[in-house]
Amino acid sequence: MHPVKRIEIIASSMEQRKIVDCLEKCQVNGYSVIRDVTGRSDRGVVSDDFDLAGSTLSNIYIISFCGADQAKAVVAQLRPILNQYGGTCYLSDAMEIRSMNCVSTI
Amino acid sequence: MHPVKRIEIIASSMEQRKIVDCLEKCQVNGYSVIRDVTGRSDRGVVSDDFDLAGSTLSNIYIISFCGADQAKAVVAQLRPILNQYGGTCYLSDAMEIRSMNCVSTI
Amino acid sequence: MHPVKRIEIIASSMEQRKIVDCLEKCQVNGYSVIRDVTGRSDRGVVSDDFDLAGSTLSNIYIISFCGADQAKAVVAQLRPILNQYGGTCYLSDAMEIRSMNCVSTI
Amino acid sequence: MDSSLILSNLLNPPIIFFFMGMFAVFLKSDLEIPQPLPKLFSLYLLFAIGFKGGHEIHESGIDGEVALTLILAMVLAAIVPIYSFFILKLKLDVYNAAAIAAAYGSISAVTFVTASSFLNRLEIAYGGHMVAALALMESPAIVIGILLVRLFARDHRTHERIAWKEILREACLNGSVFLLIASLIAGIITSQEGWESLEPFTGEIFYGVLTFFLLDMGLVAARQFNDLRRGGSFLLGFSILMPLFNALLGIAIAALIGMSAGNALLFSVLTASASYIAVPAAMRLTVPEAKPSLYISMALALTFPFNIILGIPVYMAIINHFWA
Amino acid sequence: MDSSLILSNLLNPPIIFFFMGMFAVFLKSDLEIPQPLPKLFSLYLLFAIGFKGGHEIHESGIDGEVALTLILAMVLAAIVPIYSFFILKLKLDVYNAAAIAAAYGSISAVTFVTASSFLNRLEIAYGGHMVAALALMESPAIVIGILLVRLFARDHRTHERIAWKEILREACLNGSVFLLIASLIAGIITSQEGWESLEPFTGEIFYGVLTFFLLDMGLVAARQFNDLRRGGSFLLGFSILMPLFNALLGIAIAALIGMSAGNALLFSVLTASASYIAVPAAMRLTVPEAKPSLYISMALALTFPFNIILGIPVYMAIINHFWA
Amino acid sequence: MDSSLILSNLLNPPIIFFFMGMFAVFLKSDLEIPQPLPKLFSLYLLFAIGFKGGHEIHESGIDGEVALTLILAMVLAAIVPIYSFFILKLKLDVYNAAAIAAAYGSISAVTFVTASSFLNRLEIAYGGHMVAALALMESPAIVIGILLVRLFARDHRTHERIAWKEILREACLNGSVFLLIASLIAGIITSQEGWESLEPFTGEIFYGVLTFFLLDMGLVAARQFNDLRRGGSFLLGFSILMPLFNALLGIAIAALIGMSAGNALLFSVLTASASYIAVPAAMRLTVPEAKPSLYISMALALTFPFNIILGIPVYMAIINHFWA
Ligand SMILES: Nc1ncnc2c1ncn2[C@@H]1O[C@H](COP(=O)(O)O)[C@@H](O)[C@H]1O
Ligand SMILES: Nc1ncnc2c1ncn2[C@@H]1O[C@H](COP(=O)(O)O)[C@@H](O)[C@H]1O
Ligand SMILES: Nc1ncnc2c1ncn2[C@@H]1O[C@H](COP(=O)(O)O)[C@@H](O)[C@H]1O
Ligand code: NA
Ligand code: NA
Ligand code: NA
Repeated sequence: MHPVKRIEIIASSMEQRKIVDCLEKCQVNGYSVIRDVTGRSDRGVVSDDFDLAGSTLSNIYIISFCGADQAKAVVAQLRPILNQYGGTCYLSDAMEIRSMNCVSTI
Repeated sequence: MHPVKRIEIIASSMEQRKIVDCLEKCQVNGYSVIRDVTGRSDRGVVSDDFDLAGSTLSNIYIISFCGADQAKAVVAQLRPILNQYGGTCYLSDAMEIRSMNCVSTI
Repeated sequence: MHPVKRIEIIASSMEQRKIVDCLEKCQVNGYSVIRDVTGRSDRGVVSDDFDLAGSTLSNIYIISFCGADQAKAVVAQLRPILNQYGGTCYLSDAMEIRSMNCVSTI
Repeated sequence: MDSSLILSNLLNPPIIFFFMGMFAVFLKSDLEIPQPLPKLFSLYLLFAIGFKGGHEIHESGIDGEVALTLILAMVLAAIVPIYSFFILKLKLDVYNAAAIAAAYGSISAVTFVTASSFLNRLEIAYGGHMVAALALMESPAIVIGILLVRLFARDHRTHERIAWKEILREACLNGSVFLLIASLIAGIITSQEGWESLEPFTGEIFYGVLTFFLLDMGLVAARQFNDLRRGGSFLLGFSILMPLFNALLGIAIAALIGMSAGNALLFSVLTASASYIAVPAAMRLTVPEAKPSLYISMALALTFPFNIILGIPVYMAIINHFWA
Repeated sequence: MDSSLILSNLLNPPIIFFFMGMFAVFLKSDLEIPQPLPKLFSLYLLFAIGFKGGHEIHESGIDGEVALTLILAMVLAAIVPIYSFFILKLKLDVYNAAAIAAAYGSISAVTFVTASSFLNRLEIAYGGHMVAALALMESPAIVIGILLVRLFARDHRTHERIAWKEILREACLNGSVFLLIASLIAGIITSQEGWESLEPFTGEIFYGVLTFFLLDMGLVAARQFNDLRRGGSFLLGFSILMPLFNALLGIAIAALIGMSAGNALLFSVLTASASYIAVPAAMRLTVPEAKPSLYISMALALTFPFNIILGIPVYMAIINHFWA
Repeated sequence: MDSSLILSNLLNPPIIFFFMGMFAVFLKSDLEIPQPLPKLFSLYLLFAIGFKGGHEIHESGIDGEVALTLILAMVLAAIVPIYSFFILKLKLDVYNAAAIAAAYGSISAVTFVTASSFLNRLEIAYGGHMVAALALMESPAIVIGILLVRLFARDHRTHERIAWKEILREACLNGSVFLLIASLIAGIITSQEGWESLEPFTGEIFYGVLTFFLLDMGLVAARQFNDLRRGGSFLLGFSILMPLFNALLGIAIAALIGMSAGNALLFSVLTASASYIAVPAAMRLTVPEAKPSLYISMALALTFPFNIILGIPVYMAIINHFWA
C-alpha cells in the first residue's frame, strides 16, 4: 500500500479525447471513464435529453489514480483545456493496493 | 487550488428530485449525477432488473464538491429525507482546481 | 458522523460476482456498482465496443464505505483475486452521515 | 380437461424463451439483456396493447357490459387485497402482509399481454375495454394496502402524515399506467388511416418483441429464486393457490355478467396476476418496513411463471368447459 | 383555409403521442424513455429517410431543378441567420443573438421527417433530393453564427484563433449529418434488390418509430418549458413569428422556381425549422458565452411543436391554395 | 472468376454501411452507436438465425450428412489452432501465438450471418444444421488454445490449477452460444403456428438490423486500425492468408462429403472466420499474458472485413466453379 492522488475530472463528453490525451502525455496510463453523467454547474444544467443521433451532450466522469508528481503535471496541462472548453477537476488522497499482474511484452 | 468537501449521495432514483432540490436550496449549484447504479445495503439488493416501463427502481449516485459550510447545510437538510426514504451520504476532503470559465449573464 | 474507509475497486465486469462475494464474506453489506465503465491500464485499453450478445468486456466500478477493520479484511481477501484476474483497488477516508432507516425483520 | 391447450402453450415461442431465460440462470450462463433494452420492450408492449385496445373500443363503442366490467375490475382490485391480508397475517407481520396483499390485488401487465397473445393465437376475440380494466386495476390495491397498514399497525408512526398526493400520483400516473392510458386514448381518437399506418409496427412484430421480453423475464424471475427459499412453504403455497382462487373468482363473475370467453380469460388473468413493478415502487415509499425481496420474489418468481405457463391454458380450459 | 388539414394532423398518431409526452411532464408522471433509446430512434429515422431519399434520386436522376434547390437551400441557411441576428440584437447581447440566429438558420431533422410522413399520408410525392437539402442546410448557419460573433463582439477574445478545423468538422461531419449523407449515398448506389431487401425495415415500421420518438420529444420539449419563461415575450414572439416568416419566404422561393407541392412543403419546413441539436453542440465550443438554455428552449419547446402541430398543415394549406 | 459476385456484394446495403462506418472513423466524425444498441442488434441476429436454423432442421430432419458436418466442424475447430500456432510461433511468444491461434480456430457469428444473408439474396438454399455447426465451433478452439499454452510455456505458473470449470462454462455457455442454441432448440420444437407468428420479426426486418449492425462493426473495426500497425507485416499477412487457406480447406472438405453449394459456403466461412468476442473473453481469464489488442485487432480489423467484403463472394465463386 502506498499513497497516490485521485484526480476526478467532470467535463463534456466532447472533450474526452483531449483530456485523455493530456493524461497520456503525462505518463498517466491508468484511468477509468464513466459516461452519460448529467449534472449542473454555473453554466446551467447538462442532461442527456439531447443526445440524439450524432450528438452526445452529456458529461463524462474521468477518475485516475496516480503519483503526486504526475498529478501535478496533469493539472498544469489540463487547466487551459478546462478554461477554454469547461469542465471541473478535483484532487484528493488515496492509498493504492498494489496488485501484481503479469503483463506480457512483445 | 483550494480545499472543498466532496459530498457523495447514493439513493433511489425516485428521490433524485428531492435531493437535487435540497442541494440547490443550500446554494450548491455544482453537482453531477450518475444513473443506473445498483447496489446493496441492509435493506437488501437494488438491481435494475425491475426498471420496466415507468419504473426506475435502481439507484443514483450524486457527487458534489462544495465549501465546508455549504456541505454542513446540505447534510442538515438531507438527513430527514434520507431517514424517510432511505439513501446514504458520505463526506470527504478534496482540492478544487479552479477553472475560470466565461459565463454570460443576461 | 463517524469516520469510515472508502474502498474503490475497478475491474472487469466478469469479476463482479467474485468481488461482491468477497465483500459479503467480510460482512461488508453496503456497496454500490456502476457498470459500463471503460478505461485504460498497463494491460491496455478497455472499451465497451465488444460488449456484444453474451459478452460484457467493459469494467465495473464498485464503491463501498465501511469500517477500517472491515476494509483491511476486504483488502486481504481481494488481493489474490486482483492478482489473478486483474483489477485495481484504492482506499481513502470519508465521514459517514448516519441515517436511521427502519428495516423490518422477519 | 383440455391438456392440449397446456402443451400448445408450452411450445409457443414466448413461453419457450421464458424457460430458456430461466435455464440460462440455472446453468450460470452469462447471458443478459442489459437495461434499457427490457425497458424498450415493455414500453413497446404497453404502447401496442393500449393502441390496439383503443382502436377496438373505437370500433365497438362502449355499452353497459363494458361499464360493468370496469367497475367490477376496480372493486375486485380493492377486495382481493383485503382477504389476502387476513390470510397472510396468519404468518406475517402487518407490514409484509399488507404489501404482499397489495401486490396480489394489483395486476401484471406482462401476464395480460401474454394472455392476449394466447387468445390471438387461438383466434378468440376480446374487447379493447379489457385494456382499460388493466389500467384501472393497478391503483386501488395500492391504496387499500396503505390503509391496511394504517389500521392494523398499532405502533406505526402515526404522527407522520401520509403523503397521499405523492402516493396517488405514483399509483395512478406512474409511467406504465400513463403510457397504457395514453395509448388507449390515442387508439380511440386516431383516424382509420392513422391506425393502419401503425399496424406493421404494433401488430406484426408484436409477437417477436414479446418473445424477447419473456426471455428477459425468465432471466429476471430465475434470479429471484434464491430469495424465495426464505419465504417458507406457507408463502410458496400462497403464491400458487391465491392466483388460482382469484382466477376462479374472476371466472365466476365473468360468467355472472355474461362476458364472452375471450373477455372472461383476460378478466380472470387480471385478478389472478400479481404486480411486481408498480406496487413495489409504491410500497417502498409508504411501507418501507416491508421486505421488497419477499413480495417481489413471490409475484415474479412463482405467480408470474405459474400464470403464463399453466394458469392461462387452465383458465381457458375451464372457461371453454362452462361457456360451451 | 383548409382547417381539416390541421385537424387530421392533430389526430395523427405521431402528433397525438407528442401531446401525450407533454401531458406526462405536466402531470408529473414518471414516464421516461431513457437513453440510448431516443438515440436509437433518431439514428433509425435518419437512416431510413436518407436511404429512401437516395433511392428516389437514383430513380429520378438529378436535373436543373435539383441543383437549383440545393443551392438555394444553402443560400437561405446562410441568409436567415443574418436578418435573425439583427432582429434579436434589439433585445439580446451579441453572443445570444448570434447563437439563436444560427439555430434558426439551421434545420431540425425531426420536423423534416414529420413533414415527409405527413406528405406520405396525403399521398403527395416529393423528391429524394430534399433529403440532400436537409443535410446541406445544417452547416452554413453555424459558420455564419460564428462570423457574426467575430464581427460584432468587440471585446471578444480576438487573440484566440478560431479552431475552424474542429468547428467545420463538427458542423459538416457530426454524426447526424454523416449518417444522413451516408444513407443517401447508400440509397443511390445500392441495387434494386438491395433496396427491396431493406424495405420492410425502412418502410413499414417507420411510422411506428416516428410515433415513439415524438412521444420522447414531447417529454423533452415539455421539460424545457420552465426555461422559456426567462426568455420574455420578445423571444416567445420570435419563436413563432420567425418560423412563420421563414416558411412564407421558403414558399415564395419554391413558387418562383416552380417546385412541386410536395417539395415546396419540405422546402418551407426546412427554412421554418430551427436546430436544437447540431447548433447547440457547435455553439458550446465556439460561443460559450451564449446560454444554451435560451436557444435550446426556444427551438425545441416552441418552434418545434408549433411547426409539427400547426405549421406543417398551415404551410400545406397555403401551398395547396397557390399551387392549385 | 465471377467478379460480378464481388461487385454485387459491394453494393449490398450491409457492406455499404460497413464501409460508411469505417469512413466515419477515418473522417473523425463523432457518429457512434452507443451500447447497448450493438448488443441489441447482435442478440437479435443470433436469435433470428438460431430460430430459423431450428425451423429448417425441424422441416428437413437430421441425417448422416448433418451428423458428419457437425463432427467435421468440431474437428476443424480443433485442428486449425494447432497449425496456426506453429506458424505464429515463428515470430511470437507462446502466449500470443496460442491466443491468436484460438481466435482463428473459433468462428465469427457476424461473418456467418452476413454469409447467410448473401445466400438468401442469391436464393441459394442452406441447411439449418449449419447454425448448429456455428454454435459447436466456438468452444473447441478455446480449449486447444489453453492446452497449447500449458504444453509449450515452460515457465508457466504450473502450480496454479486451471479453473477448467469456469473456462468450459465461459466457452460453452457464454451468452452468445447459449442464445444461439436456445433459439435453435426453440425453432425445432415450436409449432408451425409459432414459427409463422415470429416470421415478421425474425424474417422481414432481419436485413435492416444486419445493415445497422454492420455500420457499428465498421466503426468498431476502424477504431482498431491503430493497434494493427504494431503487429507488423507478418501478422498482417497472417490475417489475410490464413482465412483464405482455411476457407479452401473448408471447401475441399465440403466437396469431399458432398455438401450442397450453400452449405459449402457457410462451412468455408466458418473455418475462415476468426473470433473477436468469445475467444478474447476466455483468453483474458486464462492467458492474461497475451495482448488482447493484438488478437482482437487482427480478427476484427483485417480478417472480418476481408471475409465479408471479398472472402464471401470469392469463396462462392470458387464453389460455383467446382460444384457446377
Ligand atoms: N461543484 C461540482 N460538483 C460536482 N460536479 C460538478 C461541480 N461543478 C461542475 N460539475 C460537473 O462538471 C460539469 C462541467 O462543469 P462546468 O465546466 O463548470 O460547466 C457540470 O455539468 C457538472 O456535471
Ligand atoms: N456502505 C455503503 N457503501 C456504498 N454504497 C452503499 C452503502 N450503503 C448503502 N449504499 C448504497 O446506497 C443505496 C441505498 O442505501 P439504503 O438507503 O441504506 O438502502 C444502496 O442500495 C447502495 O447502493
Ligand atoms: N491508475 C488508475 N486509475 C484509475 N483507473 C484505473 C487505474 N488503473 C487501472 N484502472 C482501471 O482498472 C481497470 C483494470 O485495471 P488492470 O487490472 O490494471 O488492467 C482498467 O481497465 C481501468 O479502467
Ligand atoms: Na390481481
Ligand atoms: Na431553418
Ligand atoms: Na475459424
